[in-house]
Amino acid sequence: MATINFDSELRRAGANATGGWGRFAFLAQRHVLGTVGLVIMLLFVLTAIFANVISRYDPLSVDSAHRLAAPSALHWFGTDSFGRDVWSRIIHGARISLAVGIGSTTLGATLGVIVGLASGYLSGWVDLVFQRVTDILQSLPLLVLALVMTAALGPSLPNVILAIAIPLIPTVARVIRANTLALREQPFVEAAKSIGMSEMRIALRHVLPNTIAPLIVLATAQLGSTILTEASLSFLGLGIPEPYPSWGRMLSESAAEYVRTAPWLVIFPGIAISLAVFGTNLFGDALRDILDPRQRG
Amino acid sequence: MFAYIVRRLFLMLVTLFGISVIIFVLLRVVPGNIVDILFDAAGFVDPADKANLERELGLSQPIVIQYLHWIGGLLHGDLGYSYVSEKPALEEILPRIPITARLAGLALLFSASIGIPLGVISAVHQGSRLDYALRVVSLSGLSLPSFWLGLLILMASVSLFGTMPIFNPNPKTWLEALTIYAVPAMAVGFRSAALTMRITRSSMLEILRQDYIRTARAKGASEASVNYHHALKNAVLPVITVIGIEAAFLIGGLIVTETVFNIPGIARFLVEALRWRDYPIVQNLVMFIAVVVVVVNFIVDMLYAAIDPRIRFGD
Amino acid sequence: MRSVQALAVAVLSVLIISDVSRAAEPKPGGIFRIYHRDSPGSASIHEGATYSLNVPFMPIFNNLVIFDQHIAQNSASTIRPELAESWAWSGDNKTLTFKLRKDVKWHDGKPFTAADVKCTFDMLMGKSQQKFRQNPRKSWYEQVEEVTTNGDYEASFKLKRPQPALLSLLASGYSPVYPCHVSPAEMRTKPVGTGPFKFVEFKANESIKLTKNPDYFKKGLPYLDGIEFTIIPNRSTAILGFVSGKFDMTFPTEVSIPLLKDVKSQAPNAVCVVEPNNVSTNIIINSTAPPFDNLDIRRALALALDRKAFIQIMFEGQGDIGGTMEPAPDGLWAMPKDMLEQIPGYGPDIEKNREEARKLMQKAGYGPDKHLQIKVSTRNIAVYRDPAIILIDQIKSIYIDAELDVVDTAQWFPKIARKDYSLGLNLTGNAVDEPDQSFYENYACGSERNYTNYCNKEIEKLFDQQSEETNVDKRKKLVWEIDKKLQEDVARPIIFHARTGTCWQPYVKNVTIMSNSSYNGYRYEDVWLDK
Amino acid sequence: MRETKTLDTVLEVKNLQTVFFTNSGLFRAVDDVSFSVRRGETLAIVGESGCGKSVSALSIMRLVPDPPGRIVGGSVTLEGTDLLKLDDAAMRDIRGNRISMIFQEPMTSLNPVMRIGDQIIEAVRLHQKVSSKEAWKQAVDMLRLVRIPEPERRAQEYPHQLSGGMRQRAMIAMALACRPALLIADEPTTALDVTIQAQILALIVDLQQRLGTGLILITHDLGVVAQTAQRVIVMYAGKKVEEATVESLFETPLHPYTRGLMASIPAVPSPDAREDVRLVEIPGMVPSLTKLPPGCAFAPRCKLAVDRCRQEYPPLDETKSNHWAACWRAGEIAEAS
Repeated sequence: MATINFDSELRRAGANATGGWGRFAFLAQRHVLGTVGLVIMLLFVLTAIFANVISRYDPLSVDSAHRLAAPSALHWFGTDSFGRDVWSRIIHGARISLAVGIGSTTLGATLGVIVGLASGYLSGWVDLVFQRVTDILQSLPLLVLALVMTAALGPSLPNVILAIAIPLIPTVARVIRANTLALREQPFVEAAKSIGMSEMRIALRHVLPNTIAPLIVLATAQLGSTILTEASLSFLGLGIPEPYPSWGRMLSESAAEYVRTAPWLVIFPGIAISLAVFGTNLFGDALRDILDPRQRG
Repeated sequence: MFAYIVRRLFLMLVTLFGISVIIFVLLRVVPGNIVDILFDAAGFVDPADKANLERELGLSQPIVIQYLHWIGGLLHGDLGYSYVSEKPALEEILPRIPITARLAGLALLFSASIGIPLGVISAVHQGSRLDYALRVVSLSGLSLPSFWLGLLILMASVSLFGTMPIFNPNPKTWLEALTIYAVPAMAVGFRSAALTMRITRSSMLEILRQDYIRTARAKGASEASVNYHHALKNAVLPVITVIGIEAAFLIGGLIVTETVFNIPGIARFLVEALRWRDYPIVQNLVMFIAVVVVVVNFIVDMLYAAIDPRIRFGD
Repeated sequence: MRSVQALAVAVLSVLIISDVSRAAEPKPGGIFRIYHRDSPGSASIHEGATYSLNVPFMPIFNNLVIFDQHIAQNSASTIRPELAESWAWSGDNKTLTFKLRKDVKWHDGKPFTAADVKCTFDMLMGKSQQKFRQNPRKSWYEQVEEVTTNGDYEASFKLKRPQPALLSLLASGYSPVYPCHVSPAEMRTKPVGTGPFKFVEFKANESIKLTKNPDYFKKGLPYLDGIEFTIIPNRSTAILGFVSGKFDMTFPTEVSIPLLKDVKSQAPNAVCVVEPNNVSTNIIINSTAPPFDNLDIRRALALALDRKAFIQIMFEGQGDIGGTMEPAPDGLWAMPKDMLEQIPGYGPDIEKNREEARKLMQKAGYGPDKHLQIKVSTRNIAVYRDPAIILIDQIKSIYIDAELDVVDTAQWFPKIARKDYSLGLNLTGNAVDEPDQSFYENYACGSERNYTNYCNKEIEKLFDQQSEETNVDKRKKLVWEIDKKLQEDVARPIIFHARTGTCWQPYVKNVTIMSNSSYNGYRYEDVWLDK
Repeated sequence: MRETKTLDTVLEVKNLQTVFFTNSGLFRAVDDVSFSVRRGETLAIVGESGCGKSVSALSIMRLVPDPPGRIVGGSVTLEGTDLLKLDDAAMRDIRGNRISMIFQEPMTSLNPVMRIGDQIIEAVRLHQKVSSKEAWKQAVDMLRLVRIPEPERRAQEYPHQLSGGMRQRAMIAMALACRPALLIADEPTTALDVTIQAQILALIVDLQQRLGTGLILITHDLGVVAQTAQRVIVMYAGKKVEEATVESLFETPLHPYTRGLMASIPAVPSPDAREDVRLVEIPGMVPSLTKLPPGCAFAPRCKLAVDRCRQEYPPLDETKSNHWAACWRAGEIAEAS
């Protein structure tokens, strides 16, 4: 039998990382990919916040003297057909992606929680109706529903956020409902009921806080797909309108004409989308491992 | 068993009814209608002509009447007429279905033949470097927008071969047919393969935690036998449900891929019809997509029940 | 020396003759493959206002008269008979009579007669029982009192007043003769014509197919067995298809200047031409509401434009500056250059113009500390959006902060009609290089396409005056004067006239791209493939 | 059939140590446990949930999930071979062949998509070179041996078509297919109906006697112990706290924990009893294995605990003949009773 170093084994298992920074350091070490994801996400968020500082040009400013310039020291990612700096546009595009990502995820999750809680807690016909509505929303692909909605509402940032948020509701509602149903049977809920606490109060004070971990896991997992959906919508011309530098839109414009002559117009926005989504997906995966041990693989 | 199927069928109809209402109402919220677009193409607005056209297209009737008219027709197999081409909607939609079906079938085949084995390998070697690498690949697969992947494929194809696959409804050679469908199918299928792999992996891991796996080990079965004989047999079942999940997922990918590769299937047709506000086409296409998704899921459930010896109806 | 010259002439003439003789022996056969930029809404040319319709469906039809398909510049002198054998104006210039061919059959076998001509134009004038869904060029026939027939093979147009331009309008690709016995609805889906090609099928977003008409009245034509349009909206994909030899020709006038370079590097043998296409990019101004009800601000706007920069960015210099009428040399009615440069904003010194514009803005109460906030509305199509982006960038220099308001195609015209905009970026395409068409359509009080509601009775009198004028030189002077006035009034500032490219494979023969219209040159009856 | 030599030691476990490395610290699931089983003998291991019974069994099989578990010390000698020193392939030859195990949940321990017969065949063919026809015959024979009616038909069926008791019989058939020297039964009857429990137990004991197999019976049911076992080990918090013959243990339980277990048995412990005969709780809770007190782990729950109990861990002394207990006050208890 091989000799075993208890200390290193324990360190690997995270035994001495009990709280605060130590715990974080342990988790970071344990979930290398998740940490990479977190770093990418942070960079993404910081980029969006400090877009004005990081970008070197006005993303909307047209420059007829430097059109379709290849990447250089002056224009790191080159310029587009209007002479607009691609680097600056990608930096500012992070704002749109982030706004859509966070906006629609938050909106979808909030509505989903309300529906899920109501459905799981009130049961009866409310549950029945909500269940059917969730069924309906789930039988349409996310992109199809979002497409029809943006076409109906018209292309604008708030409409895109709304259109992407609605299809998220059923996913969230399902999870919250299942959790609520399980929690309702828990002794502490019974206890709260026995001391005469109102149903509403029980739902908000006891049931809701206990669904937060799965909710966070789910929301992070959805973040990436909302960013992708926005990019797809914009690519199809039904998302964020010009002149906002949405990554998907940048691709659809350039893809139509410059695939060969100015490949940087196709490559960089695509990398930006993929990286942002990849980061959130990595982080979401790690978060699921940490917060939702049942799913742990 | 019979009661179960009836119940499932009933729920399916309720869902489809709900979808029809939602789609119908959504499309009527649209500011700007087909009449505006048709007139816009003419660059010219004469209110009298416009009112005429509106009446001709039945857009002046109350929404409820329009809806009943549509559903009534639908039940008789009459999908109405395309506003734009004035052909029966059925005639417009039907010929596009095989194109998309072929594409979807190939993509599904591609995603299953790549995703399932890799998912199993990843689960079996859980925690190993191989597992890490495969997980990163699958996650990046889910992170790459399919339209971008399509564009990259086009770019690569042009710079490597000096040409690119352009859709041709009547391919002359077997090879041409393959490239026309296979290349876009791979662009969609890559993302689906990533999803399949993840679902397979987690279902496989779930199986590997089961008691009977421990029993197999206790019998002295080798790791290979445990993984591929005992576990995989069981893991195949949940993988069937993957197809259900994937049906919806795939359609999203097809919409952008058909656009990138200029394939005249139903997915791109939906985008075009939306652009034209061609209600009969849009509502029928969305209904069609919903029916496909719902029916696929229904079939998957039935299939699952039929295959898995454990599931007994009525439980 | 003389002998050398003589030799040179001899060699040249041999070359020319051999060239002509080669061209004179067209090879029949082959399918002409073209990609199409966009799925047209229907197949009925009379009901559309986009050349997405003309290109694929013009080969199905014939006109009474047609612009010569091999002379790039359309003008009165290039008009040729088609269904008509000849035409004649009456002495008072108020009746135009066509003698028709007797050997023409519709694709369904029925004979073509004068009744068909009357039917077509009655329908266009809104006088017949059957109606078009849309009739965008009704105003072309405003001056036509009635169309009469005399027997089966003579038709006359009786005018309210002389209008020499009518013949040019009838020679446009927009003016085919429709059969009496086919309903407008059928014409939208399965058009029947007399032309060199017959309609086979139109699959929206996929393809349009035409096949040779073996009974075409011009014996021996067409050379091609058929024409196939593959609809590819993505320009890059389409161009790559052309470059890799999957198409014989690009969609006419759809190749942008950057793509043209791409084609040239990829397919150096391809024949490419760059021609103006008589489409002006212009600004529509809502002068009924603040701030643009103020003439100073309108003038400032006109002064702020750097037209060269637009052309530089959008076409790498391949574009023209002008007024309403297409600029010379391709345009027939353009103002002379010195006249043009006198108009405010057209002067070469942009900085000076903008200095003046800023003064006007300051006069109106704006300045470096108080910018004017407006929206520039435009359609959600690249050719509209792109110049709008440049416009916004340029008017920053005169204290205007503009935001782009992209309007979905469906809402664009209703919005403009509601006057729910302050500045709009618009494209105006002219089917014929003809002042009547351009002035009446866009600037006459109450005209359907006069989006800005510009209304100046003085100028309108001049419109009629030039329309009736039969002396071309006199008419030109009048046209210049009108055009100049329109610009000075800032009625609808014209930014530029675009030029675009068309490419075909070297073996494609007898294709001519028109240089002052993109609607008239697609009969394709004598196009052939030297393969 | 093998000759029964009751006195031969089949299994000798010495100072077995199995630990779990968890993120809340080191978890000594099995701490310095020794015991042996002889041919034909039944050794019962009793204790509350989480006391280390099952981990001990899995340690013998070398099936402790790693990570987080790891065997870190001791030896497990089966018929003269130290299993802990074998490579994986050699260990696989032992499993299902010389040692078999029956698990608690017959519902989930059989592969749902394999026929019963095939699952038994697998056990046979992994260790014996026989034709599949021969193996099938053996499988049917085994099913007959465990008294499954119509064994030919049952062998063709899937697990879900069998009742819980039948499945456990099938498990037993599978476990005994290769005539192992040692059978480990981890709470084999817990998940079954009370009426079936006795039958299954009787079956196991009967077969064990007939085949001369050594049996480790893991249970928390002292009633079962009294009926079937010859010797008993009581485990608490990963440690063996008492070992004795059944008679001696039931006559004079020496460890206060064992006494507590006994006290919580209903008055008439009988496997046929209608009511549940499981243990009634002893006051207090099993301490967290990662934060064990310095002295006796049971001290916090022990009415008899003195200061010394809280400071020093008591050695496992042979207080009476063939009766060991790890308690400072075992002597006093022995005298008192």
